[in-house]
Amino acid sequence: MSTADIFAILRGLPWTVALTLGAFLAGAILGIPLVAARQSRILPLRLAAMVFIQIVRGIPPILWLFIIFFGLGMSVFPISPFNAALAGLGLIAAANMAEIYRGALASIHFGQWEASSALNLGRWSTLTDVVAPQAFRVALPSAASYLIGLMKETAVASTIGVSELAFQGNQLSQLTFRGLEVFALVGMFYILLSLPVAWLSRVADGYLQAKVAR
Amino acid sequence: MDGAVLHMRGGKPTMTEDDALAAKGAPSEKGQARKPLIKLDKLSKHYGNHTVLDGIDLEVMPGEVLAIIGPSGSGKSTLLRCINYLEPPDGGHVTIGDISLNAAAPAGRSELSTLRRSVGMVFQSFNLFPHMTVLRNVSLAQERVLGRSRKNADDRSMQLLSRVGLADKAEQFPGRCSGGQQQRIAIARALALDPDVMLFDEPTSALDPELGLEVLAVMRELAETGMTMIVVTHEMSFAENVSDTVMIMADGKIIEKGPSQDVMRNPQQERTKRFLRAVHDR
Amino acid sequence: MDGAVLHMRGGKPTMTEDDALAAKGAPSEKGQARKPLIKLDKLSKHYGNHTVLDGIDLEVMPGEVLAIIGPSGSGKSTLLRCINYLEPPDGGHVTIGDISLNAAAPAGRSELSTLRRSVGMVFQSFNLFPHMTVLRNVSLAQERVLGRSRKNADDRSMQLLSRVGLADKAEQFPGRCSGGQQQRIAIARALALDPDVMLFDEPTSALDPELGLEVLAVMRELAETGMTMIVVTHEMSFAENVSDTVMIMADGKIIEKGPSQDVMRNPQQERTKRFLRAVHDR
Amino acid sequence: DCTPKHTFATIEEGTLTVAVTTYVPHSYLDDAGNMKGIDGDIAAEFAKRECLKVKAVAVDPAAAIQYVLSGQADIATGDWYRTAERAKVMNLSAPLYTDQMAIYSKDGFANVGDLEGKQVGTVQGYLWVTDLKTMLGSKLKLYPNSVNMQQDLFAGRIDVAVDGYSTGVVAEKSGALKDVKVKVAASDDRVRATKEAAQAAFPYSFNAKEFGVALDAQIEAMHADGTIVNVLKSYGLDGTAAETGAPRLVQ
Amino acid sequence: MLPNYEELSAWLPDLLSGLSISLQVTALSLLIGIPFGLLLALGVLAKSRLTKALALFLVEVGRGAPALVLLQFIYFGLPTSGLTLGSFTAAVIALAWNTGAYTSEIIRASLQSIPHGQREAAVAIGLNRLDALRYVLLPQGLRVALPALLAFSILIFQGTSLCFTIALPELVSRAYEIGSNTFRYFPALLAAGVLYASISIPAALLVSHVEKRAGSYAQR
Ligand SMILES: Nc1ncnc2c1ncn2[C@@H]1O[C@H](COP(=O)(O)OP(=O)(O)OP(=O)(O)O)[C@@H](O)[C@H]1O
Ligand SMILES: Nc1ncnc2c1ncn2[C@@H]1O[C@H](COP(=O)(O)OP(=O)(O)OP(=O)(O)O)[C@@H](O)[C@H]1O
Ligand SMILES: [Mg+2]
Ligand SMILES: [Mg+2]
Repeated sequence: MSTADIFAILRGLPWTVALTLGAFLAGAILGIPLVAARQSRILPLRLAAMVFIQIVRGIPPILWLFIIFFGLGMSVFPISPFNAALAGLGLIAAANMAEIYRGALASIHFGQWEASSALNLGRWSTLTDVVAPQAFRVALPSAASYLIGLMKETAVASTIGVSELAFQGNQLSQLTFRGLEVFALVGMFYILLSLPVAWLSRVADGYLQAKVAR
Repeated sequence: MDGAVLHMRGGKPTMTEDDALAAKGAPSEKGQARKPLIKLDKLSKHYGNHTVLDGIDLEVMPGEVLAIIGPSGSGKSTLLRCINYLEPPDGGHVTIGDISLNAAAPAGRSELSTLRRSVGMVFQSFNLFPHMTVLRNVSLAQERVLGRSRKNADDRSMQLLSRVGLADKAEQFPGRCSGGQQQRIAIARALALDPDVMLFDEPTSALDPELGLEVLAVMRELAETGMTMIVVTHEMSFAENVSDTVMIMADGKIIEKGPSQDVMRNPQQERTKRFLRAVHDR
Repeated sequence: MDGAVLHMRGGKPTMTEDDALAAKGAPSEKGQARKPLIKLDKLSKHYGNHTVLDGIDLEVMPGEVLAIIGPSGSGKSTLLRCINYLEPPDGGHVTIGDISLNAAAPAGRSELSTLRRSVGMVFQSFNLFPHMTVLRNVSLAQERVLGRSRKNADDRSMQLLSRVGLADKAEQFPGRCSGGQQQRIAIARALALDPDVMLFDEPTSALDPELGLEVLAVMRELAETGMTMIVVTHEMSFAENVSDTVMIMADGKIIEKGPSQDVMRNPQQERTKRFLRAVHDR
Repeated sequence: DCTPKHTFATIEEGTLTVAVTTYVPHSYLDDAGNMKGIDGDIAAEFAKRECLKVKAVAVDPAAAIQYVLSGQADIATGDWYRTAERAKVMNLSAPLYTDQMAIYSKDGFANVGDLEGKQVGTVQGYLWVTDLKTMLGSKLKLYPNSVNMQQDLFAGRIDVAVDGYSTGVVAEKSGALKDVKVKVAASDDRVRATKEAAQAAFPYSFNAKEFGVALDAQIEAMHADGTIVNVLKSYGLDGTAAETGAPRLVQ
Repeated sequence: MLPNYEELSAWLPDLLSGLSISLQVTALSLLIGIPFGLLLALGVLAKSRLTKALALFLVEVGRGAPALVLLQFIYFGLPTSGLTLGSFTAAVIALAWNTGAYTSEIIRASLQSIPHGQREAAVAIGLNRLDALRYVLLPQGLRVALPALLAFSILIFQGTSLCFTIALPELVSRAYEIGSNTFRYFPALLAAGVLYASISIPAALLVSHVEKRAGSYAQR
């Protein structure tokens, strides 16, 4: 394994990072209205959200990328492979984040909602001041785990032409006829990327836990 | 007790002149001409086919302190929660000051908001916001509901915290405060909105005797400033000595109601006698 | 009270002959020759540099009922939890019957298990297992700890549940039972292991007066069968009338201890007087 | 300065868009993102002769075909064989070169008969896969690419491997095959691919008629002027593969 | 874009046999991986420094490394150390490790969400640690962990597509094979996607039903 090989693989790094962060961000934001719909009192809306979440999660990511890139890209508006991957993975992340949020919301004691109503805080304030900060703490470990999972999921983007880490690894492996060493190196990069996320979430979790604990 | 009614409301005259006048009279002499601050008509509430509140009629005068006692499951908490529409009732009317809500019609946002603004509630389990400091707990609703500036809200909060003896805990998180302290923070938080009425749900039963005493002292003081209060409690001394009126509930109905001393010392109903005996036997 | 000690233990004679003999004497006359069932020597416990238990010496005779009272944070719960090693103490000795544990040395698995088998505990917050029926709650430990067959365990559980008046709730989930019922289930669960001692941590303070009375009745009955009991409580009538001995704690120390009537009516220490005043003022 | 010999439209004007699969030595991108490999060099030469710039995207085989089908690329590279089945879905250009079936083994096997009773591996997508499956049944393992298969050959999980001859030659030259020998499979009735070598082509869209005419014409020209032989030689092959014979579709 | 009827009937046998392999790998990976996750969760919560460090290592590598890399490592890497595994076994080991690492975090969070009093009560009635876990903590934790475990099981199910790199012909690889023969990649993948969905959506509905049932005791 030469430094040249390492640099070859490193070229994929920015794409992996950009795709992961972009899709996670999109998912984290879109997950909010989605979970709101999922918990809505309006039955059709709730059902629609549920069906949407199940279908998005039920179909493998590679198919979503094909549908978005080749389906939409051909008939509706041209879209670059990167943007198609971002859209597809963002969609899947939204469905999964909505479920993570749902779990976190369920863990908030109903007394908190009641106290907010009794204090006449509006819905918005109840959500942003009272519920979201507490749900955030509960969702953190799952969300961090999911972020790490998503990072590896971005490898599917290479099928439609985004030259991220896995693509570079695959390319190098084919060109040099070496499998294991190359993939070990690629794996190292993924682990190195995941460690700060894992560490940050553990530290933040510990800190937030200590703050509210006795 | 006279004239002090407005003191609690930070100078905001939310009551009609009638009410203010009425508050000057002794709360327990119910004059015909005086208008009650709270009026419930045939209030009822069901869960499935279980009737929890069964046509409750109730009037509370401005400045009156009403104690509600009764066995577990009799609907005391549900009654409090229906008064501020935390739990919308199924039938009847709730009137507080100028706002009147009919349970049959869905309540509008703005009416609900006006109603809740005039009602402060203190929960048995405190329900403080664990992720905010004590000060932010008290200031939050002032900023969001009354639109006060952060500085004004914090000033008022500090004033209230000092009043309940907790100025030094302002920057602490609620989780690190003792039960008695948490309950007093909850009182300060409810007072911060300058409500016309305060509802208390078993404010001391989770506390040890000394802590309970602290909270009772704060409530007694509050009663003395003329605050209208409805208190669900098992503290017999509070019912007997602080409240003006005592009401006994069982199975979703009011079974007895009257001036505190009368009801506590000389109950008329068999069920009341039985309950009070249990209380005294402990 | 005589002779009834063994009645509780389902015929399993776990006590030494001395103990059994001793139990026949009135528990409050401490004879020199009798051996205490529980003995704590210089028991201490710290959290960080906060001393919660500060060298507690205590002896409890077989059949004795000891009430512990004291302000919040004085270490009452911690003391109970150190007795059955839920919280391992930092210093001193715990002796129960034939087992003696030294806090300085780590406790062995089997010693701990024997210790906990002879001590039943009833928590303030019940801590029933919500996912099991009432019957399973009571049977579980009999099967897993005593190795009884399911049928034997269930038979014994039904017997205990009948005793606390809850035979009809056997197949219910605990979450659907009222507070007083839950507390009685917790008592049945602790009794199911035929313990030598029962520890109660504020068994009635979360209950309404009528439910509290139910639980107190069960405890009184238990005391009458000769069960050795340590009860943390704020129920003055229990301390005065049911318990043999009352012990007042403050700041991790025993500040006063003696026959119930003496301590309750005629306390010697200033701190005790202050605390009892608070209790009576409520 | 440059005048194209034919008039035709491409997806992006003045540019040849190519969906490149990674398949050494036929098709890959180099570090600078330039299209390389046998197919790549031929496609680049075509672009040069028709005054087109080249835009190459590296993609998965599934996506490469979809790229062309959905009109996001003009052609796909990667040793695509001309088969009747594929011709139902896309146009296939004039043959570029033939690719022979080769047997990789330590023992230097060259006959299909030698495969019997052994654990055999091959790579997905080749013409011989179906025939070998019928012949070997569960003794045949299918891999997504040559590298994975070669690793299993070294690990001893398979005794013999079947792959394209050109791939084997290049891998052998790079030293990746160690003591494994690559032999062209001798003709055998049971595996049709041994009797007539497959012709590699560029798939392009049914809609691009004029484009196809130009492509075919240029490929023929490259055969005639020896360009293709030179390309093959530059990748270490002997150049005989350039003699494709008449275009045909394998059934 | 859509596969027609003849195509579907021609492809279906192949796709179904791929689906059956995917299902087998998934089922075994979950069966081994989830208990392994529990073990790792207990390891991370353990007091012993060594146990904790080892568990943390297995968790962070297991969830940080792509399943593909674990797969390659176990399948191609271990033979150099003399251990040669079949592709099915290798796939199950790799995915079970992956599963264990993820689920350990889910399980840890769910165990920590159980009120402390439950553990104390279990100890106080004399249950040993294993019994406390088995009868008291796990049944309650499961209710909390179920949605997250399901989400993860779906990921593993779809992730079995990676197994093709080690010559395990699962569902996606079958679709690719069909695609490469016919150039009908997209329709073949679509058919495979529908097969995936036809397993994971009913599974999700089933789990949410179980979730409600398991939580019935919590409703008054
Ligand atoms: N959300 C609900 N769904 C169904 N039944 C309910 C619900 N909330 C309360 N109840 C039932 O309504 C009845 C009255 O409950 P409520 O809490 O008002 O009693 P309470 O008088 O406050 O009792 P306590 O002294 O125990 O607090 C009880 O029987 C209770 O089980
Ligand atoms: N795990 C812990 N960590 C740190 N401090 C603790 C812990 N548990 C208890 N304490 C502290 O130990 C002291 C004694 O607690 P304990 O629960 O024994 O009091 P108590 O007498 O039972 O009070 P109460 O009547 O409120 O139940 C308190 O100051 C408490 O804050
Ligand atoms: Mg209540
Ligand atoms: Mg305590």
